[in-house]
Amino acid sequence: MFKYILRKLVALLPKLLAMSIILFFALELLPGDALSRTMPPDQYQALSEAQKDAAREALGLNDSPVIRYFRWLNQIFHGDFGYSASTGQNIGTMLAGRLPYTIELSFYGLLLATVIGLVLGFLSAFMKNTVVDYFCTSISVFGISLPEFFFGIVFIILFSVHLKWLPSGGRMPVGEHGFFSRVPYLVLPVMTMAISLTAALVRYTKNSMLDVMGKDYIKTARSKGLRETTVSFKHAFRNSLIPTMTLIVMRLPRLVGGSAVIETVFNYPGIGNMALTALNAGDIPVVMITTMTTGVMVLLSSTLVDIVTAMLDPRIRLG
Amino acid sequence: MQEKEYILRVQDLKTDFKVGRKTVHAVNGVTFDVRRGKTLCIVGESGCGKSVTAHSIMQLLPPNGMIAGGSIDYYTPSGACETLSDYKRNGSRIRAIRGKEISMIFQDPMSTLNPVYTVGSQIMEMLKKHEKVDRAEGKARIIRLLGELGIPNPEIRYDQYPHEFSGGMKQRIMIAIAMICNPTLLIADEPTTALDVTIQAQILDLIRRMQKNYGTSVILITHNMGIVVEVADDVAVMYMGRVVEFGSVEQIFANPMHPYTKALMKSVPVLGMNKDRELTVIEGTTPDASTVFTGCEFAERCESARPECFQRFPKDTVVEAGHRVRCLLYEEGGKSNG
Amino acid sequence: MTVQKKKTSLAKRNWQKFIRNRMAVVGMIGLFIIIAACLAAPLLTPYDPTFINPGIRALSPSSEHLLGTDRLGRDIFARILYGGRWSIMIGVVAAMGANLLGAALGCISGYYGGKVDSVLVSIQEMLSIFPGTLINMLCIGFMGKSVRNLLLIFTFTGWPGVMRIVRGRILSLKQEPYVESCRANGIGGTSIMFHHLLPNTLGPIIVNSTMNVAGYILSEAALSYLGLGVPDNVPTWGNIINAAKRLDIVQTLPMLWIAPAAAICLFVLSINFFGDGLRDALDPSSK
Amino acid sequence: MKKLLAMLLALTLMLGAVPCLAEAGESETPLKLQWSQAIGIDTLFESPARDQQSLYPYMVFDTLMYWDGTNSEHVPALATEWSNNEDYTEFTLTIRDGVKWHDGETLTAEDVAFTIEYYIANPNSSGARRFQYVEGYDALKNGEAEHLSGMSVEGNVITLKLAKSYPLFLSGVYSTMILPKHLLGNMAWADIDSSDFWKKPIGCGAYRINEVSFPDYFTCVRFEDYWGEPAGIKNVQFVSYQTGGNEAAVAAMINGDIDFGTRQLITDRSIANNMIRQNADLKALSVNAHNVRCFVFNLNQRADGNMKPDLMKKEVRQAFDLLVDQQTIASFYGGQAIDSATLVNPNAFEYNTDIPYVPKDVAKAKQLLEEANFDFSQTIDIAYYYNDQTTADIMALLTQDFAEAGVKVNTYLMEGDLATLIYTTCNYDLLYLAGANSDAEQSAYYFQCTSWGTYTFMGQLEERTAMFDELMNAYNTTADAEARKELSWKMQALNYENAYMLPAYVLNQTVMYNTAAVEVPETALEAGGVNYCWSQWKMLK
Repeated sequence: MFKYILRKLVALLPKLLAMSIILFFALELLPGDALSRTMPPDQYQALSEAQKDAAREALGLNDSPVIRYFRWLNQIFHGDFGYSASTGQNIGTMLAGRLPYTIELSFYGLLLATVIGLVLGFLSAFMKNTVVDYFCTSISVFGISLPEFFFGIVFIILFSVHLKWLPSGGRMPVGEHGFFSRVPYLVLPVMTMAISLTAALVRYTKNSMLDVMGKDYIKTARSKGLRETTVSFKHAFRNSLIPTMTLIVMRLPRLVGGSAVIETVFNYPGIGNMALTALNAGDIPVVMITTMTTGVMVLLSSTLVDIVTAMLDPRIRLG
Repeated sequence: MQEKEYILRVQDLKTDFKVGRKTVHAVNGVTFDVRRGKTLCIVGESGCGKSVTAHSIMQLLPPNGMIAGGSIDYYTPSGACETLSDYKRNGSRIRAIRGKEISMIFQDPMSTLNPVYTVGSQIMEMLKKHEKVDRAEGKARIIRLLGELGIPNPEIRYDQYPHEFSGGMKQRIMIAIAMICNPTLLIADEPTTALDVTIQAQILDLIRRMQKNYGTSVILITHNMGIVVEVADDVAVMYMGRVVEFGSVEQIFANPMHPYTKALMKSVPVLGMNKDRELTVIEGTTPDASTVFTGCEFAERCESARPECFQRFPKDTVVEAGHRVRCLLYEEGGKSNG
Repeated sequence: MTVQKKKTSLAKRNWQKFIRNRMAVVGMIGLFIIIAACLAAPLLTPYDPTFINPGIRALSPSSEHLLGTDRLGRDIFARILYGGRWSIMIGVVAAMGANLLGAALGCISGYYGGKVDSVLVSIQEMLSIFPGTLINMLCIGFMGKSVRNLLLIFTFTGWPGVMRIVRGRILSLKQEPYVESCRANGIGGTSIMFHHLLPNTLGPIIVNSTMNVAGYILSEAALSYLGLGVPDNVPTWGNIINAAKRLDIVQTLPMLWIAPAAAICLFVLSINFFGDGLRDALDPSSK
Repeated sequence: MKKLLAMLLALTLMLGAVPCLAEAGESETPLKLQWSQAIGIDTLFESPARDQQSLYPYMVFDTLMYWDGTNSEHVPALATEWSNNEDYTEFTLTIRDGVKWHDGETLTAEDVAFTIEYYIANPNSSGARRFQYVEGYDALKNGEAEHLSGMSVEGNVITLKLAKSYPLFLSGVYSTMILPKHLLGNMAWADIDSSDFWKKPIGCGAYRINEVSFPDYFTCVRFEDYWGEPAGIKNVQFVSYQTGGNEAAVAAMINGDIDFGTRQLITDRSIANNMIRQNADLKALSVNAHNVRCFVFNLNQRADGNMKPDLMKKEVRQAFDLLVDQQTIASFYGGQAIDSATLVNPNAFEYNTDIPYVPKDVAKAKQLLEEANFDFSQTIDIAYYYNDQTTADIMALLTQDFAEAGVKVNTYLMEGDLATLIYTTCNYDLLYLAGANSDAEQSAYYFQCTSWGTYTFMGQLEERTAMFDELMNAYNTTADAEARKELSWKMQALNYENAYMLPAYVLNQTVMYNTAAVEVPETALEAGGVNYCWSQWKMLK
């Protein structure tokens, strides 16, 4: 297992490297002076041409792109992502206030979608052609038929305005950063985020379960005299999870991308929203870096899901 | 007396499958007995209903299949009679029998083992289900059995996953699963079909040895007459969902009566067969399972078919003690059974 | 001649398989009705979807205005029908664009292999790492809001999925003996690729395209919500529902969002059922 | 399976542990407010020189004077006395003694002088123009001088010399929020807005900022050393509803999670009505305001050279006036907008009641256009810069109404650097323009468009300059209200005749508060201006 994880992590490196190269040269190719992205814009404006030249020399902006790339990479590792063109803030600082929360949102969204999707999918297959099955199937078709923001607004009206159970937006109550005080603020965005993935998972898990239920080893399990629940859960369900995991990996970008919409609906400061705000402000460095960050997020989380898959399937782990 | 002699009696078993809106009679009135401690071979071409018969006994039919008639009686060692055909599919009564009393080996060892669990845990599951043993004791027992089944390094193999095993080894594991609880009846559904020829012999040998060591009765399903002659005590020849001939191995091989059995014997090389005997092919193809017949199912391909054969169904005819045949040719000669 | 005959019989068998699937047929009929209604909009409603009539604002449904009117006095029913034309057009054209591009690239990648393949595959991998919503957002942000840009962007960002499918199929088909024999008979690469391999991947491409149509309609709605969809004066379903996103409108004028939401929902449902049916019918392994 | 579950559980807990420990609860019920600011990404507070939209500057900083809307007069705040010479070219302000900054330092006249220079010299400042007549303004703004030559400080008295007579000077200057020189004085003007000071700004207002947790919230507490009457509420919480739509904030207000909603939240009266329907404790106040929306002809230049000579004809412009359906446009705001015949608020003193309201009349417009030989094949470009739904609706209406008369119209949303697009590029024929006037400058729109020089798109039109300059000068140099009104009437009439700017509507503001949670000085708020009277606010729970 350890070996497998290590292999997976090593395989990440070239991808991350490629992404960083794309980002670096995309930023390089942006119109304007590269120097302006290394310092707050007002500081930059205050410099005379001679000072700018000196600063370029001092910062090594006249060096070859390769050297600059590695220097830039080193800065990134130290949390220095350059400066926003619209607010003059350090992008690293801006990310620090938002990225963990988007990760949190996406992670719980993924977790909720996975749990509910798998459970409903399992029930739907286990109780095929019963009311339960039809209920689960209807949920799943409904979930993929409407845009996410729409669910968000409906949730606000339902759970926040009418039932007054949950806050309508924001990330935390004033003065309390603790996890448990943040939970109520997470519920609605997480639910909204999970909907479309849940719907997809219910369908997929059901099909996968039905497929697995026809496999020979299910017959073997039954021939052992095991209970039907044991057969379904221990033998069929775990096997049906493996293709489902692939689906999750493929849907991850969509989940993370959905954060832009969901964070907007719920006024949840996160990076999807940051990208949107920066885009409206024409702040290209921020836009690029946030987009890259989501890419890295997706990459890391797919690796995580791959590892989970490997835990489920010895053939992958040992193969 | 019967209860002591027989372990399983199948009477006029009918199993139907629903395919779309049509119903297919996959097994259409099958009758045979399995003698205690003996091996019954069910032979026939693929699609003749032998697997369905085996699955019917275990109540392991797929959701669209169901037992439509007849009875399956199983006699436990204590002499009690369990009518398996009446039990609810996956119900607690049939589950108490499965694995413990009757266990089964399937055709394709590549897909019969769950890929995500170690083989040890899959055998352990069976053992734990039916016997109260602690883990260490169970493990020791399993490892002993694995060794007995000719698996090298059973201690290491115990913790390995199915994909780390070859086909033959996997089938040994299946046998281990089937045998770990010392069942009284083992159903082997074409256990060697998917294996290399050399492995086939080893596996058959194992089954035979297990039967000898543990006194298990065996139903062996095969399409290979060569296997039949080697392992069988009794033989049931099936064609289109019916048993066309039933008898002891000597009776069948010395005196095959049904034209299909005869053709079957000619088409397969049998060990020790005369070199000058020619292999022949049964002409025509097996009809579609949903075909509706008005007479003998084999008549179309039968060399000795008479016009009458196409018009009415033949009846089971007992030609000598323990030897039945279902063919119009013998109906007048023997006494009718139906 | 025989090939021709076999083809039709295969199509016939697939058709029968499709017809047997009740949900698929419901989906197909639903699709047909929606598309026909949108195309026949002028026959079904006398109103102009963009005509602002301040005298009849925010009316409830009546016999005159089947679904009522919106805040500018436009007939909602007319807007839904005409908006459907845009939405479906965007979905279909974008899906076609993305799938054609993906299929072509997949073919090239799978057939030629080697460097071409590894370059295309790494581009594909890179592109599919990034969240589609964000990439679409960025592109619209830089290129500006217009239907043409939206279609271009959907095409540009949508191809990796199809490419992966087609490439996989081509790779396995390449092993088939008949490709060998084609090559032995001196048939050129392009010809083999487009005449012998591509038709065999049509099934998955068609299924993927139908599903994509639904996806693009939803994506368009999401982008509209972020203010980065099509221009405001184009009445797509996404834009119609987006104009009703304000809390007070959602609560007091429900028809403004129920109608477009129902339209999107029905269309996406229909196309999903239809696509599922197609997949089952075209998948040779299913019965 | 167990391993898997354990791993997931561990991950959940790990993520849960990310944030820090909770702080001790507040002792008194705080006032809960919504907070968002104009610039996008909130890592810093915005300087009041840029933003006076949200409530925080009014709490944390203090102004030179307050505007008493009820009595229509300035009242002393940081400036205790003010005076001017006879011809309104020199103003003196006496700064209050003993005012403390939140960090304990004492406020001096130097701070005020520094702030005025900062407002002028900071390139991002939107409040510079109020000082434009002060001598040396241009030199400081362009970076040619370090200080404002027309300003002198003597003890606690500041003297400002104007280059020309301007009686309304103080109406522009009074709301300047004073910043601490001792914390900002050592920086370059351009650096100030992004300096660390704005992570937790220090002012001399009734509240000081206590805890800042961007981008989620910040809290304020009553400043006990405040020079004036202490604030009535001890604790204030600002919750950020910065990102995205207003729906979550509106829902929060309905739920009582926000006690007071500013006009940023209540953009439309129908939003307020819907909120009150669901929470009867909420109350909407109509705030007197002078937000004018109008359509301005570009008669000067377009960067793409695609000028429309037809627009130079008075008749064409009048025809367009007939096509703008003000009544319908105003009705889009659910009662918040008032359709006005001129660019002055109909409720205002200077409003010219003689000017007839111009209803939509397509036939007459068409006739006028034909008489003027209008080229119907050209497309008139209308630019706008608000991206809300109502603006989109207005543009749709406009397109339709113009099309009825056969005029082809292309409306487009300007995005990017608006200042350049509006004032320099000018690629439009009509601009949908918005602006706010103060109470004292009721006719500011005419004033702005002739004198600022920024509105180059019409400022250089000779015909117009000749018409307005004299009147505008007279208006600016007259202190007598009645006389000013007369001048304003003339200008309104002139604009009506020549149709240079087509009035669309005047937008009032709505604020809301939760009557169950807080007591607010309603009259003061409704009167408008910038006097929030914090001492009169009280929490009810």
